[in-house]
Formats: sequence, C-alpha cells, structure tokens
Amino acid sequence: MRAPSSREAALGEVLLAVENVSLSFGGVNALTGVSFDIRKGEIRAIIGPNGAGKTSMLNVVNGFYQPQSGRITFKGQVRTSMRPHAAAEGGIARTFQNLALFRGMTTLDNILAGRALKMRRGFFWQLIRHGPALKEEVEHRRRVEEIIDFLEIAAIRKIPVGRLPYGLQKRVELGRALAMEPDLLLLDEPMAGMNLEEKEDMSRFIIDVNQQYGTTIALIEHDMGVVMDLSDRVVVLDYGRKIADATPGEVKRDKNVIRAYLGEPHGTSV
Amino acid sequence: MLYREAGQYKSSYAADMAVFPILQDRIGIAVILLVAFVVFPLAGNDFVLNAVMIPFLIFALAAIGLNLLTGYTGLLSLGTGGFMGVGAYACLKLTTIFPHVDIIVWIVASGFFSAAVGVLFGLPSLRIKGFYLAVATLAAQFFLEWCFIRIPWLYNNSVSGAIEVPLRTLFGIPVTGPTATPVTRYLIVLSIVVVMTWVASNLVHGRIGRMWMSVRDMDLAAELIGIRLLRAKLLAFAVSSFYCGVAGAMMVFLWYGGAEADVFAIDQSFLVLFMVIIGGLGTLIGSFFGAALIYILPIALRAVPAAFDLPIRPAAAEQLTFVIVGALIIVFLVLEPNGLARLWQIGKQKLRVWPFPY
Amino acid sequence: MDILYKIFIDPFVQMGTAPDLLVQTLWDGLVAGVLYSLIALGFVLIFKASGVFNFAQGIMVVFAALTLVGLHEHGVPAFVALGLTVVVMFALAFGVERLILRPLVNQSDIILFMATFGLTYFLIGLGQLVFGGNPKVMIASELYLPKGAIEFKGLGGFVSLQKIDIAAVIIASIMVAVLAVFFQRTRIGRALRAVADSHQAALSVGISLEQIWVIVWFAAGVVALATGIMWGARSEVSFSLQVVALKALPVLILGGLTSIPGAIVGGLIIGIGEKLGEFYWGPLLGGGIETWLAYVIALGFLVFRPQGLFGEKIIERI
Amino acid sequence: MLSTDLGLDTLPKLLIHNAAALGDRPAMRHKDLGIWQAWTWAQMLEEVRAFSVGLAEIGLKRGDKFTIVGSNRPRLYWAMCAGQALGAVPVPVYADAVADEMAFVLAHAEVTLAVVEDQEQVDKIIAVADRLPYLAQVVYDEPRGLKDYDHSRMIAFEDVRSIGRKKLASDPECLRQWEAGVAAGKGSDLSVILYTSGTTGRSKGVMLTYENTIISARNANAFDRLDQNEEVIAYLPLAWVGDYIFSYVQAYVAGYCVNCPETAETVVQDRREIGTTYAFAPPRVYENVLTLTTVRMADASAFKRKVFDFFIAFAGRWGEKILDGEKVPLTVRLLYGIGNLFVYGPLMNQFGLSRIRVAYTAGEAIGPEIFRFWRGIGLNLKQLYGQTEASVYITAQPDGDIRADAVGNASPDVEIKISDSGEVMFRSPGVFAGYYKDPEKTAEVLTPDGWVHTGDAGFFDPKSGQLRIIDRAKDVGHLKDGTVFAPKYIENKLKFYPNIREAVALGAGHDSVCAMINIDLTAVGSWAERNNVVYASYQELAANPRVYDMIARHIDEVNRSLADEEVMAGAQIHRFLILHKELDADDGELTRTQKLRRGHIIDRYSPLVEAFYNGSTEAQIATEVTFEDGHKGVIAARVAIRDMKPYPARAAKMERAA
Repeated sequence: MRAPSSREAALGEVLLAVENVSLSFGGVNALTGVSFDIRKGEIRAIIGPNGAGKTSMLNVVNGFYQPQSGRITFKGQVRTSMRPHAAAEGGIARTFQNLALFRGMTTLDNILAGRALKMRRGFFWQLIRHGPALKEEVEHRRRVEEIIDFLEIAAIRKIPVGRLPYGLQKRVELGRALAMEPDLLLLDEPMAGMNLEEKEDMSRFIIDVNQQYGTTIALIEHDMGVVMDLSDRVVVLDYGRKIADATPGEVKRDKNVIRAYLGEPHGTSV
Repeated sequence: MLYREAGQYKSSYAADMAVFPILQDRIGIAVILLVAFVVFPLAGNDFVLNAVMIPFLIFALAAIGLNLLTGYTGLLSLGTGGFMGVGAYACLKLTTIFPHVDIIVWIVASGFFSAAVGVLFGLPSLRIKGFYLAVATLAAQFFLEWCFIRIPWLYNNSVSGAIEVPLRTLFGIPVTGPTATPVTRYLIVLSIVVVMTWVASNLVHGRIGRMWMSVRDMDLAAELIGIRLLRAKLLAFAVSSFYCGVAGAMMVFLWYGGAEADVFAIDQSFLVLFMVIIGGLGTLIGSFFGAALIYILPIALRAVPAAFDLPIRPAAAEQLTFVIVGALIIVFLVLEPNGLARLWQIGKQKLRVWPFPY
Repeated sequence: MDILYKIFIDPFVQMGTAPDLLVQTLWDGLVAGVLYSLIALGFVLIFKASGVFNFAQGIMVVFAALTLVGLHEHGVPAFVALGLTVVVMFALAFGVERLILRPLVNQSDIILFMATFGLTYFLIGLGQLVFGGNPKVMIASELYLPKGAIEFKGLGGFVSLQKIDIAAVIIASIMVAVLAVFFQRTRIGRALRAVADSHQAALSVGISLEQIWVIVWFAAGVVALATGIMWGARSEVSFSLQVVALKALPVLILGGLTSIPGAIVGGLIIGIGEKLGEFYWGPLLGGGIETWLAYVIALGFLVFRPQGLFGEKIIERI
Repeated sequence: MLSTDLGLDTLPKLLIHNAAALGDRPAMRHKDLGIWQAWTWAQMLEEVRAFSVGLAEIGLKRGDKFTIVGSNRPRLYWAMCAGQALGAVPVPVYADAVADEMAFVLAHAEVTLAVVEDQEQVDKIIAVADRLPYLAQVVYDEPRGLKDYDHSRMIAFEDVRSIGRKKLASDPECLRQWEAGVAAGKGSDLSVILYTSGTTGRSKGVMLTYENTIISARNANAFDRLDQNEEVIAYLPLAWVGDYIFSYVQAYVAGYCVNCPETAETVVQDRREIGTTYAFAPPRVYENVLTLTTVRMADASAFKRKVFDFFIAFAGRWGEKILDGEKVPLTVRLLYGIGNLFVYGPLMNQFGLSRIRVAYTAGEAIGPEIFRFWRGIGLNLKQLYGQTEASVYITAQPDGDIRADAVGNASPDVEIKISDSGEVMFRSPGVFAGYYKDPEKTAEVLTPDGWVHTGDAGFFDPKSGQLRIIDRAKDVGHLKDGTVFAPKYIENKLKFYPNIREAVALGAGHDSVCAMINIDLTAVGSWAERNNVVYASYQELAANPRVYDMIARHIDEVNRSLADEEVMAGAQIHRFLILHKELDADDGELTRTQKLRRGHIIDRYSPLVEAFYNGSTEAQIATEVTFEDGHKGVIAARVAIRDMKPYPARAAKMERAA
C-alpha cells in the first residue's frame, strides 16, 4: 500500500521520428538537421535557450510549418508536409505558449470544440438538434465533463474563457487538447507565467494524463526543476541544432548544455 | 428579480444544454410567440402588419443570415443584398416554371440557389481575410446586381424590368399577389421566420456553431483541433446566403408584391450589416433587436413631424432621418460596441443576481 | 468556337485595326484610374495612420464638392469658397477624431469600420439638408479649370483629350508628389509613417496620436476635395458619385491597404482594365460590366496574392 | 407513516423498508459531471447491498470498526450503511484532519478497514500506516493518481461493489444471508462512533446505538413535521454528529432526499439549484452569508443600497412578528409585501432558501443581529441546543416561539435540570452509550441514573421558560472584584460585527476584561479596497491603525450594550488587540467544528496576555504555524494594544430610565 517511489518510464516503440529536419524563414535558419524520436508512453522534454527553435520544432511536428528538408515518421507513416488538421486527424494535439483559446466561448464549449473530429452527426441532424444529434452531443458532453472533473475546473464550466485568470486558461487549453484523445500531446511551455502552486497542479495533471490515458507527451519547458521531475528523456536545442539528447540527469551534467544556458543570450523567441 | 431560479436543477445533459435552460425564459418566449401569432393578427391593423411587422421580420431573418456569417464565423460580407436578390429572382423563376407547386415551397427552396451562389463567392474566403474579404464580397454584390438588370430572363422579360409577383393561393386563400391580405402574409412570414430562427439556434448551439465560432475566435487553433477551415467557411457562406435568399424572396413576394433590381442594391447590404452590428455580433436575438431599431427607427422619425404637424418638407424629413440614423449608429457604437444584445444580457444578468450588483 | 473567337481573338483584332480607339480607351481608362487612385489615396492615408477602414472616403469626396459648389451658390466667391471648404474639411477631420476615433480607440476594426458607415449616412443627410439633394454643376470655369478638348489626328482616326482630364491627371500627379514629399521629408510625415509601424515610435517623435489622426483625416479631406472638383468638372456633382467612389475599394485591395504606390498603380490598372474590358468585351455580355469588372479583377488577383500588390507578406505565428 | 413503524430499529432495516415503500422516490442526488445524478431508494438499496456484500467478501465482519474519510458524496454515505448492514461500526473522521489526528482515532478505534475519498486521504493513511496495526484494507473512491500504488492492501470502490454484485448474482444464498444479517441487527446495537474534537485534550469516541439516533431522529422529524418531500443538502463534515443525524438518520427515517454538492466551493450555487426545504448549519455559515451579502451590496449603486438598507431595516423591525404570525398593521403588511417582492424574495432565492420550511442554527450561540436579519427576511430560523452525547437534540425552539437569546424548550422525550453548580444536565433516549474505551471520562459525564453533564452553564429564562446557555461551565469565571465574567457571551457580541471573525475575551482572575480580535479578511479586505488601504497579507491588514480604529468603534458599541446589563456591566472591554494571524484548527487553536480552544490559546499567546495586564502598548509575539501541506513555520510580529474607555454602568441605567 506504499506510494510509488518514482514513476517507472514505460518506454514503448517509436511513435514519432524526426530525421534531420531543417526549417528557415527567409534565410533565417530556425532548425538545422534536427533528429530525435518520441517513444510511446513517454514524457519527452524539449529544452533550450530562447531562440533555440523549440516552438518551431513543435510547429513542424503538427504541420503548421513545412520543413524545407528532412523526414517525419509518425505512427510508421512517413510524411514531409501536411496540413495541421491532418495532424489533428492523425492524433496529434497541441497547446500553445501564449494561449490559443476561443476567447468568445465558455470553458465547456472550448473543450467540446476539441471533440470536433469525434462528432460525426450530419448537417441535417444538426438542423433539428434532436434525436441522434442531441444524443451525440450528450455523449460527448459526458466525456468532456470527465475531463473537466479531471482538471478540477467544474466551478468555471460556464464562464467565457476570456474572463478567466491565466492559470485556469492554461488548464482549459490542456482540456481542449485532451478532448481530442490524442496519441501525441504537444505542450508548449505549459507552465509559463504560473505561480508555484499552479505549476505543481499542472505537473500533477501532466503526469496523471500520461499515466491515466497513457498519452505520449512532448513538452517545451523552461523551468528546469519541472523538466527534471516530469520527463523521461530530454532533447536540448540551441541555435536550431540538437546539442544533447539524454535522460534529465545526464543532460544536467552535459557541458554543451551548460554552456548553451550560461552562454550569453541570443536570438529572439521563435 | 423576476428570475427565481432556486429549485431549477438539471438532471440530464439535454436539459442542461437546452437553449433556454431557465424556466422564466421559456415562459417569456411562449408569451412572445403567443402575442406574435394571436394578438397581432387580431389586433394589429394593416399598416402595422404591412409597414412594420412584415418588413421587421424579413429584415430580422436577413440579419440572422448575415450574423451567422459575420457574427459567428467572423467573415465580413457586403454582398447580402445580392444574395437576397438571388433568392427573390430564383423564387420568381421557380413559380413561373412550376406555377402549381405551392409558393411557400418555392420561397424556401429559393434559398438553395442563393446558398449555391454564396458558396461560389465564398471560395476566396480561405485565402482572403478581413476587409480584403469584405471587398471581395462586393464583387458578388455588383456582379449580381448587374445580372438582375442585364438578364431579362430573370424578370420574365417584363417591360418594366421589375419582378411582378403573380397571384398564388394556399388552400384557396391568396398568399401572394395584390389580393393577398396583410394578415395572411404576416402569418406566413412569421411562421417561416420562427422556424428558421429555431433552426439557426439549433445550428449555433451545436457542433456546427462551435466549429464556426472557433474559426472566428482563432482560425489557426481551430485548424489544429482538426477543423477544415474551407469547409467551415463555405458552410457558413451557404447557410448564411440561404437565409438571406429566403428573406429576399419573402421581401418581394410577401411584402413589396413587386420589385426592381435596385431593391437589392448595395444599400440593402449595408442596412442589414447595420442591423447585425447594432444588434450584436454573434447573437440571434441581437438580429431582431438590430432589425427593429434600424428599420423601425426611420419610420418613427418620419412619423414625428407628422405627429406634431411640423412644417417639414418630406424630402427634408428624409434627409434628417439620414443624419439622425447616421449619428445614432455612431452613438451606439460608442456607448455599446457589442450591440443591443449585450445591453440585453447585462440587463438580464442584473435581474438574475438582483438584489446583488454582480 | 465562335464564342471563344469573340473572347480571345476578336478584341485584339479590333485593337490592332483601330489603334485610335485603343489609345482613346486607354486615355479614358488612365483618367478614370487617376481619380480612383486619388480616392484610394484617401483610404490609404487614413488606414495607415489610424488603422481605420474609412468607408466614408467616397462620401467625403461628394461632400467636399457639394460644399464648394453650395457655398458658391450662396454667393461666396469661388476661391474664398474653396478656402472655406478646406476649413470645413478640417472641421470634419477634427470632429471625426473627437467624436468617433477617440471614444472608439482600441475597439475592434469592424466597429470602427461601422462607425465610418454611420459617418457616411450622416454626411449624406447633412449634405442634402444643407445644399439640397439635386445634382449640381461644378464651378470649373470659376476655378480657371480648362474647358474643351485637344484633338489630334493619327493612328488612322483621331483622339480627343478633354483638357479637364489633362488637368486632372496633372493635379493628381502634383498631389501625389506633394504627399510623397510630405511623407518622406517632413517631421509630421515621418511621424505618420512611424504610426503605421508602432504607436510608441510616433509618440517618441513627439506628436500625439490624436494630432496625427486629425492631420491624416484632414489630408484625406483635401484629397477628397481635389477629387471632387475634378470628377465634378467631368460629370456633375451628385451623390451617384459615391457609388463610383466605391471603385476605390478594389483599387485598394489590389494595391494593398497600406501602400501609397499601390493605390496609384492599382488605380491605373483598374481604370484602364475596366475601360478596356467594357469597350472590347462588354458588348459580349450586353455591356455595363464596368460596374463589377473592377471587383472581379481585384478578386481574381487577391486569390493569388492575398496581401495585395504592395502589401507586406503576412507570416502567421503561434 | 414511517416514523411510527417501530419494527425498523436499524438504519439498514429502514433502507430496505424505504426501498419497498418509496421505491422510485429520490433518495440521494449528487452533482457530478455537471448534472444532478439521482438515485431512488430502490437503486440506493441495490448500491448499498452490492457494496456491503463486497465489503464482507474483503473481510469486514460484525463488530469490526471501519472509518469513512472524505467529503459529502453518496458513496461514502452508502459505505456507512453498507458496513452497518454487516454489523460493523463506522467511525467517520474529519476529511481535513491532519495525519496525526487521523492516526490517533484510527488506532484508538482499532479500525480494520478504511473507506476514503481519494489519493489525498490515502496518502495521509500511508504516512501513518505503521501506527495502525489493525488496518487491513483501504477502499478508495477516486482512482485518480493511485494507479501505480501497491494494491496489495488497497482496492477501488467499484471493484468492491462489482465483487459484491458478482457474488449476489452467482450465489442465490448470498442475498438471503445478507438480509438475515440485517435482520439480526438490534436497536440496542452500537451503530456509530463519533469522535468529538473536545475543546480540551484528545478527542473522545462517542458511542451511539441505533435507538439513540433513530428515536431522536423520529422525534425531530415529528417536531418539525418533516416527511419524504424534504430536500436537504449535505455539506457539513461527515464525522460531525450534526451531519450524521441530519443527512443520514433523519433522511432514512423520514425518507427525504439528500443532495451532495459538486465541490466545496459550489455549495451555495448547488443549494440554489436544488432549493432545499430543510437546512441545518452552525451560526458561522449564516454569519458568512450575511457578511458576503453586506460585502456584495457595498458595491451596489447608491440607490439600490438605499432601497436595500431600508427594507432590511424594515424587515428587522417587523419581519419576525409577521413570521410568528402576530398581528401587525395592514400598511406594514403591504410594505413588507413589497419588500418581499423586491428584496427578501430575491435574496432568499439567491441563497436558494426560497422553498425552505425549517432552518436550524446550533453548535454555538448566534449573534442576535444575524439571527434577526435572517428571520426578518422570512427564513424560519430556529435555535437548537444539542450535543454528540445526546444524538444532537437537547432543546429546540418550536415554530412561533423563537428568541435570539435562548435555545428553546426540552425536545420531546428529553428531561433537563440545572445542577447546583449551574450546569445544564439532561436525560433522554438519545443519551450515548459511553465513550469508547474510556470508562473514566464516561463516568465523569454520564451519571449512573442516566443524566449527562453538558459542561455548559445555563438557566431557564423566567420570561420565556426557554433554556439560556451562558457559556462553557468551566469558562464562566470572575474578575478580581468578583464580577461575573462570561467570555463566550462577550465574544458573541463582538462576532456579530461582520468585520470580526473571531474574538477571545480574557479576564478571569484579572481586574479587567481584554479582548484579542481576529478580523474577517473578506469583510475588512473589501473595506480596505473601498478605502484604498493597501495590504499584502492578513498580518499587514491586521496591524493597520485604521483597521484598529474601526474595530475600536465596534468594541465601543459592545461596551455600551454591556453597560446596559446589570450583570455584565462590570465586564466591559478595557483593552484589545488584533491578532497577527488567523486562529486555525491546524494550529489547534480551534476545534474542527471551529470552536475556540481557549486554554490552548491563552498559553500560546501568553506574551500578549501579559502585555494586556502590565499596561504596555505593544507586544512581540512569535507563533509556530502549520501550513496546508503539514510543514511548520514561525510567524513573528509586533502587535499593538489599544485602550478603551468603558461606560459607567449607572449612567447606562439612567439612560434607560430617561
């Protein structure tokens, strides 16, 4: 009946493989020949100083940017370029560094929107919003309520997200991503601008998501402590190049990494 | 204060997701419908029905149409007039070619034609955004206007170049044409508007509405949760134009009883846009408020001098209305940029939390 | 087959066989284009500096012209009237800033856009109320604008250029030049450009946003006045002009909302394009295609270059 | 009519009976996943039975003790009954108890099985597992986060239930056996052990039999004519006798529906949605709601505030009379009607009290003003006096005979006498069976002929004939000059000011009365906002001189009112200070039911007490505090002391004469 000493990383087969991907905007290289993989069921951290190309990496993975060269294999299928919604259909969900919520909609609707791909009832049922259409709505509402319960945001269920404090908005955004029941969840600085307590909550949620739903997670995070606690493996980017790829413990000792972090700051946030 | 919500608990999601979850609201709606369907036909005189209620309802429907596009999906359109026209002319052609099919069927069916046209001109919306799109829709407006004038077939080659509404009956009662009584026409318009409003609210409260709103609020994020932007936008164009088309058809067949192309000129587009903005973007009830204000206000203004029989030339009165309406629009935008619907919500909220301020 | 010929071959044959008509058409298109450009210029000025999509630009043209003529009708000497009109336009700019822009600052674009709709209605009503609704004749001669036409033979026919059109082109060019200088050389001008980029920058130059707004709206007003005079002199001063003014919109999106050169080039493309279209292809469609051709040109163009000819490329980030 | 049906002498029997008698009436609702999930009595029986059988399967036996820890949710209530059906005894523990307290209770009660809400509680138990030799199994409701825990001695609620279901399905005998087991239960059996966080020392386990609770419940239901149509909301701690009786026993006896809120934060909203008809709360709750009201109204428009204040004042004047059905002028009735339309009605509705029939306050004396406010706006608020040892009911106020200063007449079947020492004593069917494993304490409290020492000093009010409680018997003291000094009495007068959350009056054995004040962060906080007083923390706000001024005004008023009462005139407050930290149960300054632990406070703040009486104008104090997560820290502060000018008692008398 004792509490688990530490979470054993259950590393499965490769879910996503990135092979020397390069990306540049009008001459500026955001990424150069980056390769790494994400395995089923792990929590993978992508870290690096500002301008290292972390966010660009995520944007490439979920098809928002098209890399000039390189190969991305997701669930065994190779793809060089794809539209974002295709990524979503493929099972990749995503949260953003500076929130991308639907501000005009309530918490509930935001998360329900995350079910867009799962809801299939045709247009003509939607016109009446009874029978099958309503039945479907109810089913999905139920799933969404489970997520709301999971993220402990029941009290703000019907408040337009625009009016919520930052920390809660982050949670709602996570909720929307979870509603997609993704195989791969990309979190872009999930704890940016949070106070200690909020960070602790968020970490708990991330771990629980990973355990409860077995969701594979790739996250960008600045707070080293958090990275060390959460992640199974860490990729370190600097100037759009991969400078390290190992377990948190090793990365902390890697001198390239240390140099990259102590070295004078450069670049603007990508 | 009026709202006494204690004891109104929801034990099913269906009930919780209802459009009017609060008992008092449901009562309110019932009362309004009762008044609209019973009291007006009995009490309202022909002027009220003809010059106020019928046009008000028709504009409200058009406003709902535009609101679905602009308010819910965030696509600014200046082509409303054109799309309304398509409906009207489509209806004319249909009833001319198949005179024996019930006109009401055609009034509704004509919506499909404007929907098709809407989709066509909506195609660029994937790449074009904001004002650029607005201007693009002007292309639709002017092109359609031109068609209405230049293609005689559309108005059955009538010498006047105008639509002449034929007599059509339903169960022997004249529905369109000169002999149709205002009450009949009013009731038909009302029924169509009520049903279509209900349908619209179904749409916006369901999956489709969420899709549209997510495109409006942040199209990138919308795409990243798997929404196909083009589909969503075209659907919005289609539905929106459908509503405008039906409104246009009703305008000619159930209100004017005959019209020329200039009825669907760009001014009409602007008028409806005013209604949407003043009423409140992204709210159905706002569309009704907007229609009421923008349409009924000028009538009232014109009535004023008459009432106090002030010596004002009708022309001057007309111009004065322009000035006042223009000024009012600005004033409204300054006072409540979110439109009358917002005011309504605030008021309602106040009543709900009464006596507390929040 | 026959139709294809009519569309793709016949028009060019005509151009070749009757170059005089071609030149004539081009000239007409050029003149129309120049006036479009002027109106578009007004839009761009305001959009650049205050981010407002000023729908009222068209009516400002009419209003300015109407005021000028109206004043003269009331016995005011032409040039005094001209001066007074400029004053009126300034008053207008001032009023707009006070009563619309300031209260609506940092509202969403569409709201400001709608506000300019309100302004349009207001000006239509006011103009008619004060000066009457019926069309008027521009006081061209009183302003010493040339009349008549220069005709010269050649090109297998003869081409006639209205002097007023020539004047229009010249004046338009002068105005553009002046504005260009104003923007490039003067302190205020630079401030205006700065505003387009960032408001802080403007403040750093030491000019308040409010002042800048007044200035641009005034500038736009003056441009409107000039346009009004030209256009009025060519046809007449009436509210039908307003619809013509809408032509500036396709010009805008063609040129890009924020680009002055864009406005000019766009204007010329549209002007010439629609005249050619009307003259050579119009008949195929029963004529009158001028009303929409401009928009369709712009639309077709936009699909390939959403940010317009000279607009900056939009890179979307998240 | 159920309540006369005397065959039903245990709760499981009642459950079976209700399932048959009121089959598809709602027995419980729980706002879960956004909507109110409901269970009829029949469904509830099925749930309880399945879980009960499951518990038996995992080894719960007759006579075993098992604990329940968590917030108010159906499954935990069911667990109680499920265990009782097997003849086991539930020992609910406060969900917010720190691991230590929990360890003590579980060990002392020899608990063999725990039914807990979630990971938080599991972790607490794990932390003290080594001190719980008897504990064999932990059943948890929320699996969230427990996936990787070692399950050798842990099992999920669902699993237990499905074990039960399978067993019932597979083995036809099982049902009969289970029912036989229920039938074997007797009214005289021990039904529950409730640990009272006594105001002093370690808590004691009060043993109550089925008869104790069921008879008390029946009497109570009859007294207020409660039947299966009531709706109550269960939000008070499961381990408190109040909740046990109101949300469990009385519900089973009357067959009414118990509603569990979605979360602790949403209780008000949830109560509003349900529209409860019967409510019970300690004064604190009514106090908080009133505070909240004043705070919220403070932000209302001037006009609205005027209207509001006028009508509230009016209600204060006439409301009670109208409520008690006295004769009042027609105009008053009319005006009250208007007030009811515009203020009282909506207000009650906001609090979800529109449909309420009876509301009780108990556990502590309620500020007369608070009491008057609520009754004024039409809430049938009554006082009762009770104790865990009495299965709650000792006295209660009958409809129409309500007074703020008394707690009512003896409840049905209850005898009350005042001992020579002035202590209230009672005897009733509800009298507890003794303290678990603590004969001495039992002997101290329970006399051989069945009388119980309440430990409260009180007397029967000659006017109303109702019982009046002055204070804890041991707390009633005397100043040096022999004046009677009843601290609680003074504290309550202070606490009725929204700005004052807690107050501790000192003076026994000294020559004057002094008071330590806890300000109410909500009320004073919003006052600070309105008067743009900036503050970073409670401590800073408490130290603010302007806050001192405000509190001083309150105390001055209290002194005046004290001066009006011959007995108390001598006990006016001479000096006061505002504490630098909020009194907190985690620091043992309050009991879990938020009662002051005076003794503990006095030695904890001895430096301040000294300063009070050596005349110094400020004092240094450092106190150790326990934070949410259990780790300890020290708060140090310099606390200012203010002098007050007491009113001459005689002058007060003359005022009254004039």
